[in-house]
Amino acid sequence: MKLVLIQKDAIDINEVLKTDASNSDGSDLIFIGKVRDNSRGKSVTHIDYDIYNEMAVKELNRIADEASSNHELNRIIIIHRYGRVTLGETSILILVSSPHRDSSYQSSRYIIDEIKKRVPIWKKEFYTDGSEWISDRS
Amino acid sequence: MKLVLIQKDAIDINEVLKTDASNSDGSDLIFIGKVRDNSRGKSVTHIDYDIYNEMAVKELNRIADEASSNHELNRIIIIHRYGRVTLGETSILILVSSPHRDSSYQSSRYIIDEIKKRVPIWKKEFYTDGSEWISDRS
Amino acid sequence: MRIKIKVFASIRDICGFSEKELIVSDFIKVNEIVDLFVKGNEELSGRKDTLLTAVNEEYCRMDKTLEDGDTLAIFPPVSGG
Amino acid sequence: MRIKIKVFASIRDICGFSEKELIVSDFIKVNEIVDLFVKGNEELSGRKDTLLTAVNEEYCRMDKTLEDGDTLAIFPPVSGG
Repeated sequence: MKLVLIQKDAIDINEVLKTDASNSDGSDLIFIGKVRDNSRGKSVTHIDYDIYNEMAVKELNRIADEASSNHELNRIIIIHRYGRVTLGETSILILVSSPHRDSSYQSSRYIIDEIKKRVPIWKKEFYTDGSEWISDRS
Repeated sequence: MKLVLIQKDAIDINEVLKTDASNSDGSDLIFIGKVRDNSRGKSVTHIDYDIYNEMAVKELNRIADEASSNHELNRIIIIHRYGRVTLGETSILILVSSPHRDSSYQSSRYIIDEIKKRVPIWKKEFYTDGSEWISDRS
Repeated sequence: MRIKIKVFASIRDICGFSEKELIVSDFIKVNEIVDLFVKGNEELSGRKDTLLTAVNEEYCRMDKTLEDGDTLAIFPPVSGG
Repeated sequence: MRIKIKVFASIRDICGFSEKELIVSDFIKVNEIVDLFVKGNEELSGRKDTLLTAVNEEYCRMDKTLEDGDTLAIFPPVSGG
């Protein structure tokens, strides 16, 4: 079971955990990325996410398929927010369910690493004194 | 922040996520172990966990301290159930929060691996036809 | 032929639009379009080597030849998660 | 001297108790107590090498010498998680 969502609304983890949960799952591993109050010495107030929606959905599905083909996974759920995300809120959630925790850890790590490399999403951090597109930094 | 709990009641993940959450966390990684409906070809109905409570609490705290000393972690929460845990229910939850996902993945993995090696907890699986202490199997 | 251009994040801020249609000559390559934009926007000149491109929602090389009806996206390094 | 014994999981089922006090001679070692239990319970005989022990809630070697008031726990390999 694979679910990829790009949504404006806050993410409800209880809903996510229930979505197609199966008694054969064995274990869930959930990665939650949250907006942090500081970034390289600046005080963050919120983040605006820009997203190339159609392409992001394609890439996220491809990454999920790659993870599935390399690991025994019962569930993969990837949810990324767009628009404004405030302090402490979840910007991304990745859930993988597997009978084997090796598979869970490796695939979860693979998914977040690949998302950060190739999914067309950009964050603009807002500080107490200004704002900055993070992609320009590197 | 470190919290180790051994409890009979079901685990409420929303409560866990809120416990001492900080806006500097960056990311949460949550491992959830669940009772699976099958185990080596047998149909599982539920699991009874036996626990050496005082020693388990000591070992869990020690494992959490080891993880903290090797990784930059803002939060560690470890909750293990005892007594009867039914199909699909969470038997163990491990949450680590860190500004760095490397730390989250490595420390979460370390914690679950060490728990399975050294914390004095034993599961008795109940099947449609009988039961078995799992520790005797190896 | 006719193609659609999409730009995102800081590139959109610089260009002042998010999407536009262009009439271009046949067999034009991605890098020729990118050059056009870089020449037209001083702020982009130092960043040309960091720009990423996708045609019809798939990452592409700069020497890819465009076809009629293609959507070309030009954007900076991604920073999701 | 007086020590407390605790047993868990399958070992408890076999022994028929979970905790008991014993009066033992001074300087007795952990393995001597374990031997006592194994001799008294045929079902334990094949499993002696798999048994784990802890004194006062800390894992210990089989040759550890017990002291008055110690709590010795004897249990099978753990299987939590």
